[in-house]
Amino acid sequence: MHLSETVNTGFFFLAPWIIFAPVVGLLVNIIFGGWFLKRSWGEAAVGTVASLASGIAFAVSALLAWSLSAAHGEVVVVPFAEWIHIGSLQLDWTFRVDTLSVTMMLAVSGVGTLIHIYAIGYMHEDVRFKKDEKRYQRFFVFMNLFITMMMLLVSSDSYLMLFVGWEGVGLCSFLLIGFWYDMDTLGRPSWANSNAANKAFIANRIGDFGFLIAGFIMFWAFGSFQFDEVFTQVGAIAPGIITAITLFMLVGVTGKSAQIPLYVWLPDAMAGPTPVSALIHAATMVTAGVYLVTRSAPLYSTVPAAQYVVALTGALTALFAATIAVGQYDIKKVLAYSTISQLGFMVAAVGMGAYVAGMFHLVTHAFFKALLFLSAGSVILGLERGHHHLSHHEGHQGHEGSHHEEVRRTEPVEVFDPGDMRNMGGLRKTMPVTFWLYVFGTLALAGIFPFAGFWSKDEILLDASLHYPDIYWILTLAAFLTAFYMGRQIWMVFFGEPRHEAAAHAEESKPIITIPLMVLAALALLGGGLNLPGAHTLGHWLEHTLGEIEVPEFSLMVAGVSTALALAAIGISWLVYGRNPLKAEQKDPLKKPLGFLFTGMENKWWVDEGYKWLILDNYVRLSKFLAEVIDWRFWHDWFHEKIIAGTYNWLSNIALNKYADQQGIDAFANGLGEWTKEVSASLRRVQNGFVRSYALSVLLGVVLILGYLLLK
Amino acid sequence: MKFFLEPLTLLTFFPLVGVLVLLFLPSDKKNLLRWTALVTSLVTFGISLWVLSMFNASNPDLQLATRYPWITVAGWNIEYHMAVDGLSILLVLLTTFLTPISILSTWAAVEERVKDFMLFFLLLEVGMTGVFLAQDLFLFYIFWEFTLVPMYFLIGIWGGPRRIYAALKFFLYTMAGSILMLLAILWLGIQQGSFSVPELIEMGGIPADIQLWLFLAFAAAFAIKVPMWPLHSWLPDAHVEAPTAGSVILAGVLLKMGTYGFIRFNLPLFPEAAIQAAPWMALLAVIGIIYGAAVSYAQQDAKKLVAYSSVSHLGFVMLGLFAMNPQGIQGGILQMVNHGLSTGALFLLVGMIYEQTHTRDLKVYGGLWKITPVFGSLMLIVALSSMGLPGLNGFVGEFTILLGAWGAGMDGGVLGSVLFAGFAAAGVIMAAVYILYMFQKMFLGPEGSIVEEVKKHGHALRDLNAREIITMVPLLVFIFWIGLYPKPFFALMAPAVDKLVVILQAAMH
Amino acid sequence: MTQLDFNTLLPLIVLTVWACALLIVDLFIPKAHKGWTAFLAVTGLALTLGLTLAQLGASGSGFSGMVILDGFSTFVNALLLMSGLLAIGLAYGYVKRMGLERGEFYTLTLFSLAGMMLMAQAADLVIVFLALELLSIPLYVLAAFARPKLDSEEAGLKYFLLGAFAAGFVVYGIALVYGATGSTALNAIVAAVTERSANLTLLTVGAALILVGFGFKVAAVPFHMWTPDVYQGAPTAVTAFMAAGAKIAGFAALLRVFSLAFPSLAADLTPVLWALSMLTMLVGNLLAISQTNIKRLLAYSSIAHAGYILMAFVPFGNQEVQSVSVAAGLFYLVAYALTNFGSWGVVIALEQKEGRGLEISDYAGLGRKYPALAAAMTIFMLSLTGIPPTLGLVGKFYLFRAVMAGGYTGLAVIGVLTSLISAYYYLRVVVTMYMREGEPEAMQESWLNLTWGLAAIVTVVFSFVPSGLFAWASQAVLKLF
Amino acid sequence: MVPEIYYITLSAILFTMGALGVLARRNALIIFMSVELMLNAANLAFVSFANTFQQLDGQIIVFFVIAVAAAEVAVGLALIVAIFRSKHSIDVDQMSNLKG
Amino acid sequence: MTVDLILFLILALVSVATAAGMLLSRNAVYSALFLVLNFASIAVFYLLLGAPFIAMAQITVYAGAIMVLFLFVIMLLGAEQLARIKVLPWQRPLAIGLAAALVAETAYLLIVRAAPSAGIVPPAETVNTLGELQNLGMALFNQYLLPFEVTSVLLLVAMIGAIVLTKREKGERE
Repeated sequence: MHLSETVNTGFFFLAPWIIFAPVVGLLVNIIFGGWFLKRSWGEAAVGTVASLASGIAFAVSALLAWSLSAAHGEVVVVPFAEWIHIGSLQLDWTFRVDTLSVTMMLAVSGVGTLIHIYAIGYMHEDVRFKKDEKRYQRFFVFMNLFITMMMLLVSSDSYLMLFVGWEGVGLCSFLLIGFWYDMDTLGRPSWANSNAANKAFIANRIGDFGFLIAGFIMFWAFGSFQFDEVFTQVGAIAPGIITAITLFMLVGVTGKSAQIPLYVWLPDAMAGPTPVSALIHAATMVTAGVYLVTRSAPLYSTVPAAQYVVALTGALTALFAATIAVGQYDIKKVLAYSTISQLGFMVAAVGMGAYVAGMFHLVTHAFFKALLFLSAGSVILGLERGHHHLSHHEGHQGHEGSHHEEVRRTEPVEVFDPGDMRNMGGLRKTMPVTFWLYVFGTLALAGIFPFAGFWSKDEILLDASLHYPDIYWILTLAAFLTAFYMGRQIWMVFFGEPRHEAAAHAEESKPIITIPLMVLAALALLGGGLNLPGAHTLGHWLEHTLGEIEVPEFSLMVAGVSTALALAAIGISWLVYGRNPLKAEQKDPLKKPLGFLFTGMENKWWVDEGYKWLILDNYVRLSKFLAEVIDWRFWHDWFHEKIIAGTYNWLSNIALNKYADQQGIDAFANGLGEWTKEVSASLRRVQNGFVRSYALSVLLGVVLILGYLLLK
Repeated sequence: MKFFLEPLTLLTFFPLVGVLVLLFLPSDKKNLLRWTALVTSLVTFGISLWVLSMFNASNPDLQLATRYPWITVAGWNIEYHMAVDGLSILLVLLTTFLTPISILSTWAAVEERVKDFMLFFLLLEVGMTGVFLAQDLFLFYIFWEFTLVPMYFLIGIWGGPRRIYAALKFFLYTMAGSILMLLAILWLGIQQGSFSVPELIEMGGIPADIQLWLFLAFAAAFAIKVPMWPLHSWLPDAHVEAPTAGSVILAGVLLKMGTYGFIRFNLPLFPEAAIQAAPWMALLAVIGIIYGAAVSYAQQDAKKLVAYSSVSHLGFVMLGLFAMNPQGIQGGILQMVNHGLSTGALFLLVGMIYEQTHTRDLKVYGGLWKITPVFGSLMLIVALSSMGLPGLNGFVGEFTILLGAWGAGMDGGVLGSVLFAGFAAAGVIMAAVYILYMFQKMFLGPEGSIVEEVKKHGHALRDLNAREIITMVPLLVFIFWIGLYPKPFFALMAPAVDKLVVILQAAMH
Repeated sequence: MTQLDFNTLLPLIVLTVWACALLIVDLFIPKAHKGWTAFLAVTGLALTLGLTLAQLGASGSGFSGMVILDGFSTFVNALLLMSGLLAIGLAYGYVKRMGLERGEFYTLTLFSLAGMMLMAQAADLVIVFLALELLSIPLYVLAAFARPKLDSEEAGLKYFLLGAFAAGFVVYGIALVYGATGSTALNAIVAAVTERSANLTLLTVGAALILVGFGFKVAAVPFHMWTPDVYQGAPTAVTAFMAAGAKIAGFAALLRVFSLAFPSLAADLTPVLWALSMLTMLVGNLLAISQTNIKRLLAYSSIAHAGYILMAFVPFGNQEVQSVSVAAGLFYLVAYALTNFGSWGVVIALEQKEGRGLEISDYAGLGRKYPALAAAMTIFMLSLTGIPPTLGLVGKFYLFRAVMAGGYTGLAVIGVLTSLISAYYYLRVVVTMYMREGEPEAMQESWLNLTWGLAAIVTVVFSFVPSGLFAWASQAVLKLF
Repeated sequence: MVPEIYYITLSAILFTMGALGVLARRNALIIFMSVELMLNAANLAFVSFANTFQQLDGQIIVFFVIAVAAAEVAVGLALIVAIFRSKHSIDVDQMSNLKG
Repeated sequence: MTVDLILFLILALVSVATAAGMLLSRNAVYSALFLVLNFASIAVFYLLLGAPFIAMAQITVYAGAIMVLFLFVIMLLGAEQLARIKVLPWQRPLAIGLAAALVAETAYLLIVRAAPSAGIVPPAETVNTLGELQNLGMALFNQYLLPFEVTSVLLLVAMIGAIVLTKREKGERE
């Protein structure tokens, strides 16, 4: 580890530990985890190690932030190792500590640590419900790996190292989505979860493809991947090339940050355990795209057309996903589409050049969406506890709450979906803490004053209203829908009567789960303080990295409209879902008035089906066709066996009608058709054993040679 | 005696010592035979490390040369000329590295005719090392052809049900290419009066139209070996039928002989022709990448899937080589090593599970990660390496190749179109598709029928044992090492590649 | 007749006298001890070989220019005598085992060898014709030696009738050459041509007819058809001798006659040789593919190799490359003879009475049961295919290089392509030996083992140090032109 | 003097007839006789050429050819006799066990 | 047209006719006899061409010894005629076609190309006076000594061969 001499003050030398702390954590858990788990305190130990690892990363990030502010926000680069040096390609592994990266580090490791702690409790129960306690260890290994990769992503000093983290988090996403790889979300043996994992990885890879191409163009245009080297040359490069780079990069963004058209993996990603959904698929990884655009601000700012494309992509995603969220029944699916929608807000923001607003929303969203997901996890656990209660009343005498006698069931037990809101209802009584936490999250997400979401979303809308009216309207509509579907969720989950026995018997979660939630709830409430209008703390902080940023004046008009709309949406949702709570087996009350529209929302506008029909099926068909017809039947069997090997045999069989050998040679010879056999049968007589014919052949030779010599 | 103590001679022919010892060992002492072979190959590996320690990475030329006149009658000028440079040192190391690993993998897999197996394996090592070291065309050709023989036996005796067919096909197809190369070698010997590779490169001056023919003749041999699309048809047969160790060596080293041939002979000897052919070679390479990936995805046989993936991976190597810039070529060479490690490891792992289940049908697998966590984790790492995840070796190679190919595709580049790199990059997506598909079908999802099937035979599926893990660990070490810190590997080849690029650049103008 | 005359032909005369003496001595050797005849024959051969090697570097002509002694003849004679030794090494146990042990076997072999050596030294077409008959007539008899076995008799009769037929063409060819030039002495013929007092048309036709005769002897297509039948029917030890000796002698004469007497006809004859070579390679290799009998397979293989050796003679009129090319041809002959004896040795080891053990399928499991024998056979098969590390590859390398240097790249292409085809059937033998299960029975006779073992070792070892041999071959052809 | 070409023509015709006999007849003995006819045709050519050149060489060669023919006949007839003993036929078409 | 020529034509006719007779006779004995006649006619040619010694040899060795041997074997084996079987239907037409082609080629050679040995000067040292038996003997034992000796070996070998081929070993079946 050789540190540059430029780093002589502050704690910058600690920078590598943001990565190595989680690496150490995961190694400890890989090596000793199994041993831990054999002990009664094992799970606590595993979880503690992992949380500590993440916590150290957070602490280091905080120290870096402190050092950075002490250094007046000047960029500090901590070189670490040389990576790839070929010709003009000089890739080093260097830590970049600037205000932007430190912000990300703090958000990632902070939220990450909380979620680690939460997961200690959550996974304890989850692995028992899914009946594989050994997997506890693996979970924390993956989580630490994720923190590592995410830190690598945000701390990198070049596009390529960023890409390393970029793909790394994709891998962790894959691993964690497929954490329960041998079942579906309901615990039944199935390919569903692993399919979801694959889908996530491949969709991400498609995005990565765009990133790669962007990287290639960039390298051959700028001669470097290093941020500063690229940014300082921006003026000297043709805008066309920069447009190309930025647009290809956008492809990467749509993959990672789940934007149209590559968002489809994110809803499926909910197959992962809830802490994963919270950490990776809401708070951190999916925001990498936003981070990337922000990081590339110098590039994007020079090409307005590309900026507009980015903004429009974000805005459309925000709206589109919001409509789908309205029609979902799964508590996590709603949140997933909500995440997509919110990511759309952020992408739209950074696309419009409102980088601070985007980053602001990124941070607040991390708080409240993590809160929501974790609370949803708590709800699910509560329901599972209730259901567990019911179905295992015989085998688990220890549960003294089993007063409800049920009819004897044969295995497998009835399929119960603890995440389906139609199975819930009235949970505010059984899970009061969770209820309140959820309400906090909802209000933040809906953008109700004074929750964090209000401030950050408002800033985005404000920016849009000033420069991009069309995007403003789209985003406003999306914000309206956001409030609506969140209201719908609250009414469906926590109000009314339990629509399932399990909901009636749901139990509140333990403090290990709820305490991190409370922290997050506090953050969701107070996060707006980061960048209050007028103070613009975050804005000024980020200015060190992003340069001077125009700060629009707070507009009461915009804030008022959005708040009013949000409240109205919540009111409408009360009208639809709160006033007359849903009954068991009842159809969604929106189905009737909206008709086809709602069917579309329910079915996610058939995008998955469309992709399957358009791309997946065709790819499978193509690859089967190539493999079986072209490669095997045509190329291998027909061309190579019949034409090449067959000709070979045919030539030899001209003289003989014998079959050479058994298996091996026959395999060659079997390709021969009847036709060749007939031909060879008629020609085989040449070497016929008759001495006169042999003499004939000699004379033939003589005649031919003489003929040639005499007539030539 | 001095002759045999020259480092490269010793390196190449040391396995023969093992062969001699084996000849005199009783054939029923199986473990003794195995240990003899293993120790021999380990010593050979040690010698290769010794060679590495003497290798001067900053010198772009051939080093540690052993050069004796060999056949010098009647105007012949054939030499025994062995030398190593940055283009070959890694491949030599790869060979000596993979051989002990492969031998280790046969411990339980090969029970029949152990002695013969080890004999052929060590002979194969001699041939492979020789191919990478020979600097005389005739000598090269001898080693090149010689490798066919032991491999033919390895497939034909210890292979799967259609082994004879596969072995014959392997032999005939590769020989078909190499005889054309023989003619080209003869032409060079007659017209240029030398078989010495460095001398021929220095001499140059082959007319462009003839260069093209010679290029094609050499390319025929190498392209079949690589195998480039559409000459790959022998590969799935050979791989599927070969025993695990054979597959490892076949994929790990023998295929590299083809790509190495391009870089050692085709590019420097016929630079004008190579430049002319570059877009076409790149086209075939890219088709190979896409086609191999697509076809892999449709396979139900794990080994076949990996075999087709080689077509795709080697396509990357070829694309890199014909990018003709430092990034492309260095990436290509590194990718040769990477493919040897990753695909070798994949074959080893598939072989290990096959030893337990006796099937490679993906349909019967599933959910094994739960039963065999170590196995699953290793497979995952190797799979990720194979699909080019950053941080693992595959990425470093593929990325530099694509970067190089993109550069070569821009104005003034030899490929003329960035589409090659673009489509190849799309191949990276497809790699994820088939590798994940395989990983999923084996390790994820619900428990497959094979678990019950194996239980029926009285023993449950077990996780990897210590020997199997020891077999895998060295590979994993390099998979991570190259992925995280490839600098020493690039440093070994950089000067030699730069020298090659200078030759190519000169030919471009 | 002078001392000089005698010296030029000394080995041959010694061999002939030895053979005549052996004929008589054999009468007194009891049937149970016929091994002595073999021993004496070997002694004679060794003696002759010693005398031949003593002639290294000597040159001269004798018997009114009828015979010539030069490096070429010494080389070929040495090769022939080595072949003779190997042939007797193969035959010794075989004839005993097959109940063919008669003294005449060895004397006839010696006489045939005498004919072959005379062929190599012939400087007059009359001698060429007589030598041809002297080498052929014992072979006709030897082919039918296993009488009353029908196959053997049939082989003898076929060989005889077709041989006599071909000899008719040779005689007529000689007559035309005589008519065209007024002489049958090779140097007189070439002198007549240079003095422009020869009828070139007649000469060409005569040369072509002589070519037919030799083409028959070396089994060139389309004069090859006797080969598989005769090779199969004849006792295997005879086949081995025939396949090597007759071919060597045929090529030696072809070479001597064509390069010495008919270089002026090169323009006319080169295309003919080209076509013969190409056809021979193609037909020999293609027909070998579908053989199931190892003797027939080797017979077709020997036809194919005749095609390869013929390649060396295609550029015989090209002053620049002829010496290298002919040297390559000689070298190839050595490689061929070695592998030929080796592989026939293995065939003999496996042959049982009543012709059993001759199918390729009888070789199944050989690799497991007789590893050394199988390894040797593998070496021979690889050598015949032209795969390193064997002499066969070096031979092909030389040969193709010579042919390409002569500008016949097309022929070289056909050569390598047919090599590829040949790999297929040679490998089948290897496949059967190593990759199929079976219980083969092989004879372990010490002389036989020595023969194939030696052939295998030399085949491999000489592939690493071929220079000396090639230097000798090059030296041998230097004074030829 | 009869022109040499007449003799050569005659010899060529006889030679061809001999060759035709080898090809067309099945009787081993007649085939053999046809071979003898071919040799005779050659001899005629030799003698005719020798006459043209006024040389003895041609005649001496003929002498050797006759001797060789005698040797061939000895072996050939012995072969035919031997095969007749086993097969009771001298039809060459029946001697086609070996083929392929 | 000289007497020589007339004689030649008649003899040529005879020789061709006898050759044809040999070819066409179904009975091997007739064939042999036709061949004897043919040999005799050729012997006459030798006389005409100034080779009396060869003519004598022809009559005694060929027509006498060899053909008698043939006849003897035919009689011994009782193989005058073969059963009528048709095995190779295409053999005969092909043979005739090839023979015709050969004749055509020869005709082309003799008629279109230059006449044979016109203007050929034989090597001086080999010129001998024709017909003198003494000269012939001298040549045979001087210049042609080696062929002569080889011929003797050849005859010896043929003798051994004949014996090997026909001698009955003990216990050999009849």
